Amino acid sequence: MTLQTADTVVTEEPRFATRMFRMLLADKFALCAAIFLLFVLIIAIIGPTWLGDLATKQNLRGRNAVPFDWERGWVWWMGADALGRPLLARIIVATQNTLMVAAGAVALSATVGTFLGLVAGFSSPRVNQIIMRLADVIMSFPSLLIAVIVLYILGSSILNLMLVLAITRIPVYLRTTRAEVLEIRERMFVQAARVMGASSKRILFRHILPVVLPTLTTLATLDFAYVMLAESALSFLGIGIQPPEITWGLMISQGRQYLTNAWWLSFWPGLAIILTTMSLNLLSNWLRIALDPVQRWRLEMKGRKNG
Amino acid sequence: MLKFVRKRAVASLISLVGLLVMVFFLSRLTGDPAALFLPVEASAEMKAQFRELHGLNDPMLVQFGRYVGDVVTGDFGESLRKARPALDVVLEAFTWTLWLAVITMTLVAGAAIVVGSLAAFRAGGFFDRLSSLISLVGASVPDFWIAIVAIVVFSVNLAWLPTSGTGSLLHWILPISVLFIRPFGIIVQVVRGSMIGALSSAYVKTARAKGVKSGPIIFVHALRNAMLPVITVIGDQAASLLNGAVIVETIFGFPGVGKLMIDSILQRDFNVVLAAILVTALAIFLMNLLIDLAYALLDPRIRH
Amino acid sequence: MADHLLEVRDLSVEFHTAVGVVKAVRNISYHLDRGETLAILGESGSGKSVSSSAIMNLIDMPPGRISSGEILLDGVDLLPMPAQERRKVNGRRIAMIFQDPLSHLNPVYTVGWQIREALTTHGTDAAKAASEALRLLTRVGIPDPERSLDKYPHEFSGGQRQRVMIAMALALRPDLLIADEPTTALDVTVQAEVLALLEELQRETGMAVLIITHDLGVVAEIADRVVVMEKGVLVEAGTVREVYKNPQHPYTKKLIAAAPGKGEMHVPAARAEPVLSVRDVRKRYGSFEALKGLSFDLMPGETMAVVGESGSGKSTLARILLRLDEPDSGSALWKGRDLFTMSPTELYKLRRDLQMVFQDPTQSLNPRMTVYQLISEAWVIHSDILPKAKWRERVADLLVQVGLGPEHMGRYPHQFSGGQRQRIAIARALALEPQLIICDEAVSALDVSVQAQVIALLDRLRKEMGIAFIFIAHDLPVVRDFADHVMVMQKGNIVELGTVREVFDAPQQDYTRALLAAGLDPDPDVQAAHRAARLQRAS
Amino acid sequence: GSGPIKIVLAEEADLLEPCMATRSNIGRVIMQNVSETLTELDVRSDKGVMPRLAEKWEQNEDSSWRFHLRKGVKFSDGTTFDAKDVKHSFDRIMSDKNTCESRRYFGGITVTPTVVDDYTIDFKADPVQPILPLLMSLVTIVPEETPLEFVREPVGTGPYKLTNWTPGQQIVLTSRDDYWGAKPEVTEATYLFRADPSVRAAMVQTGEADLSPSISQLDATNPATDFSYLDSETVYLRIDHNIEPLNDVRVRRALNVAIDRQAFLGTLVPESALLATAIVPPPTLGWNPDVKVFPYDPEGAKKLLEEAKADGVKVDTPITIIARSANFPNVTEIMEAIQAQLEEVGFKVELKFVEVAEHEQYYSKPFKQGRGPQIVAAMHDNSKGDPSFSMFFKYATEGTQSGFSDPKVDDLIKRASAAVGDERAKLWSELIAYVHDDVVADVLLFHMVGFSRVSERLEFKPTMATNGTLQLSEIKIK
Ligand SMILES: Nc1ncnc2c1ncn2[C@@H]1O[C@H](COP(=O)(O)OP(=O)(O)OP(=O)(O)O)[C@@H](O)[C@H]1O
Ligand SMILES: Nc1ncnc2c1ncn2[C@@H]1O[C@H](COP(=O)(O)OP(=O)(O)OP(=O)(O)O)[C@@H](O)[C@H]1O
Ligand SMILES: [Mg+2]
Ligand SMILES: [Mg+2]
Repeated sequence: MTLQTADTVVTEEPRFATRMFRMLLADKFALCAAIFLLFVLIIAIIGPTWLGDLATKQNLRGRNAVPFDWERGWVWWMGADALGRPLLARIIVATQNTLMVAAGAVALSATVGTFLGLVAGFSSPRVNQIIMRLADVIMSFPSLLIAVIVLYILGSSILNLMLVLAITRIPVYLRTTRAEVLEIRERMFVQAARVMGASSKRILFRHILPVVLPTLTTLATLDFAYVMLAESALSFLGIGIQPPEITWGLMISQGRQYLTNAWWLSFWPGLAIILTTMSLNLLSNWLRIALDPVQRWRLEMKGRKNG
Repeated sequence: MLKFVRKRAVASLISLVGLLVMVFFLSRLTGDPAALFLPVEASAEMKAQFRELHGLNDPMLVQFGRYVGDVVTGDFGESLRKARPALDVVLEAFTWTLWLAVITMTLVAGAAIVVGSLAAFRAGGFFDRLSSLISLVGASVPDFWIAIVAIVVFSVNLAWLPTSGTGSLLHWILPISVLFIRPFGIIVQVVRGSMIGALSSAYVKTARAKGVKSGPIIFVHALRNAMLPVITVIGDQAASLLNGAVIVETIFGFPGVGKLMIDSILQRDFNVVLAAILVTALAIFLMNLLIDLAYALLDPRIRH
Repeated sequence: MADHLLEVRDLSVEFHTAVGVVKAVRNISYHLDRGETLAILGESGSGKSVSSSAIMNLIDMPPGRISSGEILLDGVDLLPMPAQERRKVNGRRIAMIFQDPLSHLNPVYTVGWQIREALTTHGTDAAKAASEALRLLTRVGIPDPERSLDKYPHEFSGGQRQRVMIAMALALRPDLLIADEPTTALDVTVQAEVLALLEELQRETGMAVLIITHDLGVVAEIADRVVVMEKGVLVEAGTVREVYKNPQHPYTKKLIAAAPGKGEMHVPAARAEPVLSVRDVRKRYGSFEALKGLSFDLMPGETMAVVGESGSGKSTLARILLRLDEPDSGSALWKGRDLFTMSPTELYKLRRDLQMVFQDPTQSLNPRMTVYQLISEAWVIHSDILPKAKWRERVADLLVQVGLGPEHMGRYPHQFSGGQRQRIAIARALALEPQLIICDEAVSALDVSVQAQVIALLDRLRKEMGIAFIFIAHDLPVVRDFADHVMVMQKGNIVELGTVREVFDAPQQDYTRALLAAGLDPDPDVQAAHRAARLQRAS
Repeated sequence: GSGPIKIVLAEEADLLEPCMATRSNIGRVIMQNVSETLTELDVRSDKGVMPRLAEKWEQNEDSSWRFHLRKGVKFSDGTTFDAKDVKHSFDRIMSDKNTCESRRYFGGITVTPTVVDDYTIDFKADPVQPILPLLMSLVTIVPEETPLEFVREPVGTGPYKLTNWTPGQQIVLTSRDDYWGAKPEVTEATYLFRADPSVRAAMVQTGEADLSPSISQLDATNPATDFSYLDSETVYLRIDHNIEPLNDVRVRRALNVAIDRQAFLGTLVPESALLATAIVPPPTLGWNPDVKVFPYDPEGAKKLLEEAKADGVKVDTPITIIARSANFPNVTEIMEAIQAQLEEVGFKVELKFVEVAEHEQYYSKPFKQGRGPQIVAAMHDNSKGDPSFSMFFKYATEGTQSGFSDPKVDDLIKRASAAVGDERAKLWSELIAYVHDDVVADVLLFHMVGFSRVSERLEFKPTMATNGTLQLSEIKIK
């Protein structure tokens, strides 16, 4: 029995970052998504200073110019809007505001909602009852009414808009988290942690949260789209972001009336939203697998095969 | 169980009252309905008289007291715009919304659960990729696109369906289809995610060892375990439908509560706003109660 | 060779992990005939579960991969068979009892439903399935079977769940039963009943049994032949008697030598001030009384073994002492202070001193944490125990002590065998250097050699550090070797409480006597004699 | 031919109260269809005020007006129409038990109706009202029995009666057999409501409706069915003269010449819209053809600004333009373009879009204290044929939307309102020129046009009045 020495072919475990990177390489869709998002992020940072002037330069004669006119400069490839401003440039400039509102609102609502959900699921019935009824209240408060009230009283600004959208999205995270906590806290490993003397905080954040997180990330990525579109609806009603500020949502709402005549006005910003959502979602699906030790082989195997 | 429901009812009542109080005061901070009801040329006396007539001149607390008094006797006041009981206006609209929401959510839940589960079963496979693509596009497309394009295609060009309105059963097809898309996209993704975890559990192995077919393994064994986040999200989506599907109502001329609420808010028709919130909140509270009961029903471990 | 019911040829299974390929099973071959019982003995983690899962086509592929071999059932290779046909084989022709019943039962369906499903899947009509399910539950000795049908897995004790699994596997009277540690959580009397049931079925239907166990007694009781595995390799095969009497391979020799129950029994020191003093603890679940007023004392450095009927409330007692469940009444004084009235902050300090190894290791390890994280978590929580720089070293140390290696540090729980997980759980409990460890069947999934090693470790800790143990076990020989006092429980009551010697040598109660009598002996000859006597008594 | 038709409107009538018929969403359904008035303004040709329920009228010695009523007219509830009904209708509008909108046309005037006999009624106005017959075209007549509170089932003398009203869905008017006048071709009209303009257009296209008085310019692509018409709405920028630098006339003039109005036509504003020189559209009495649109002159604007600056006017102060979202088609784009044009010549301009309630607060008095220089973009509707419905509110010192105070303007308005005939027209013309050229009160932009889609089976041409009145009897069926 010469084989008795080692039962595994052990290679040194690579560092976390390297491993994640390798797993990212293994999933081509996620890789494209990550690259796209990185690209969007860069655009968001440099967009306004780079193309700010071009995006606001009006030219009524060139209004609603058709897309795919390769003769003109690249900013015109997507056509022009009702004031003859190049759509591509506008999309690029709008990225910053859009991401700020969407990421801000999603991050805020997800954080607050998740936190409250964890607390509600894990604490006394009284606290639970209070938090949950609060969630009911928010949930049945039509978001538009919140918007009108907050923006009327506090004035319309990117920050307030973000706040409004964040408030309305809290209940989903809250309720999802709580429902999951109710089940997960009954699991044995949570009890094992309690036996070790882990504080509630530790149990919630170290043991329960990682199990809930994938679902929440999925929700959050989809909420990104929701928030961008909701913002568009608010703009349309005159209580969201208003020109000359631009966001993708506002561009969509401005292009709305041209849908049957000049489809590109709302199509491109819509596509930007779709692509961003899709990339985020692909990435979150990848993350769900990459962070789950039981599922991780899917990525690790592929990496090996490909490499 | 009964005790649970009773406790819940009391707590809900308290929060409902809180909600109404909040809306009552907050909405009154958003401006004067007289200016909106009357044309801009109306004289100051006319506006004053309008306010007098509708009791808007009294201090806020007096107005509130009066409102509470009326509500206790079941009177939710008159609509400023429509000169008829606010509750009637709301209930009329809410019936439509309720139907729309119930039918849509039933279809959505059914379809999304099936599609999401199948996608999770062969995660990374062709069906998974395809359904993910469709659901994600669905979840992030502006709904008025779909609505207008659907009208152009199915009503104007193909002449299969009426453009809008409420007469026959055919009238429901387009609005429901448009409403279907976004929740479908979202729920598919949630189902998929949750199911991937459930399908890799040990009890699924047991089922396979028993020789159970893939169908029941997915839809009986794994699904029920994966349902907690799914019904939560279904609830969330249903709530936003119950609060009114503004775009669809506006475009398809569906007399639902969503447009009513927006119009009333923009017109500061407070009584209608309050009644509408009361009715939709009740529906949403009730739905959340059902969802919480469903949690316990689905998972015996969280029954207390 | 088509006349064998099952033939495994040259089977190899490997797993892909982040740190490389784990070759779990390497080129093993064995066969099994109708009506025969083959026991797979072997080190924990040697590939027993994996190889039998391969027969059922239950290995996750990928990350698992069957890299060579074939599995013939009645001469037909199961491996290339399309899924459609596999399903007809699974459950009907081959059934399996899993090692880890809690995670293998669907938490959201009643056990009755799950048993019925096994039947209806293969064409039994609903009414028949219902009556059959009731019959099966009765057969495996679940108390109050009618009501139990409507209970959920979490409402059962560990042993009861295992019996549910057994009932489910036997439902369709398969040709081949794969039983992976079917009796780890069963007290000896129930174990005897279950084994008898298997035998009876074997007689009736000619069922072949592939039993995976580390309990030499069980092997001696029912197996015809044995194969021994070590580190994924099949190292020895033969009839039970041959292997026991004349082991060839050094590992087998070590295994047989390690069989417990032969050492000196402890003589507990004179009783002094107890660390833990339990008085009249009661607990009910609905109308069911799980604990009916228990009282006992525990001295520092002392081991109190809790044995008794499956479902008698042993785990419940453990959970209550740790405040994982609230008792209905009673008190438990820990160093003079009542555990049951402590506030969360007081409890937190106390947690350090009181540790537990859970009955169900899979579920008690967070699936998202590596072994290193699992063990070092103790020091994260109680930061004064060990400086961070030393964690790695200490984890490695603990792993070696429980018979694992430092190379396992980066792996996740699902990548281990049942016994290995149990050892991780033990290592975790030890990390805190507590004063009392409650072990709920802590060594039941370990093969005897590792078991001996772990027991020795615990014993050393007891002596050196004065750790007291509440040792819940059904394996009497282990209890005999390790315990100072023995507490025998039945139906929520303590029926007997005394020193090991008192209980083992002069049992007072009928139940205790029955328990002792039902114990199995690793020696096939001795066991054969027991058996003959028993049969005689019965007839 | 004759038969039923369907009309799709943008906005539902939330109330079918006759005394609210001057509100366009209500008036479009019931005005002259269900509820009639004593007089009627002719908008198709140039005949001015025409008889309807009054056969003729004259001014008495004491300058009160006497109306001779039509005989043999019946309300849809069967009661007979007489002078008491007229008096009641008028009293009802003036009552403080309700908030009838038509009352606003009588602001600052005391009118006393006196029944002379069953078919004769006198109206005495203080101050004297030369246009009282025109004002009577705004007073809908209800039966004497009508309560003072708002009613939901209008009863009138018109050719149609309300037969079905399902709120949110439809309103059905059916023609009356006992109508006093000629029987209209449309026997039944079903009103539907769709907020989305492209849906309205599609509905006429698919035959789900026969007429949509307002569709989007972009959808108006089929010359056979789609018509544009001057819809009496005037878009303008109201300037708040009270705050520097807008208190300087050079700055206001610079604003006016900095905007290239012509460039909007055919782009953001329909080709057929008119450039405005007055707050009222051309057919209105006294509309002044001599007033010329400000030329587009960015250089001139710059020069004006420099001059002002040289005199110490703080022309650099940022000016806020407040507009209402969705107020009229392309409002955001138009405002953005205006902003760009103004900035081109050196103004600092901020844009602020608000919803309707907030807009109202900026538009009407009292203005907020401590505000900066503000310009409110607004749209004003006057299809009544006389500027008095506009001038006082927009330009008089006391006017609720007036951004300035000028004694000459006040005087002209007062005199014009009291004058009759050519004198009246002359005075209005003078006022219009003065406000435009000398005061430079505001930035007048466009008289807007609307687009309607009319099924080919109908014969109907919308007019300026279509916004507020859609007379079914004018619709012919081919
Ligand atoms: N998914 C996996 N990934 C990596 N290694 C695995 C995986 N599953 C099992 N193994 C390894 O395969 C080996 C065999 O495991 P198996 O479960 O068959 O052991 P066993 O003989 O049943 O032991 P025990 O008696 O403790 O249950 C173990 O060393 C285990 O670590
Ligand atoms: N949550 C629960 N709800 C209802 N009954 C329960 C619950 N938990 C345990 N029981 C019942 O309490 C009894 C004692 O269970 P416990 O787990 O303490 O048994 P045990 O002595 O540990 O048995 P084993 O040796 O089989 O693990 C069992 O009959 C079980 O059915
Ligand atoms: Mg095993
Ligand atoms: Mg137990």
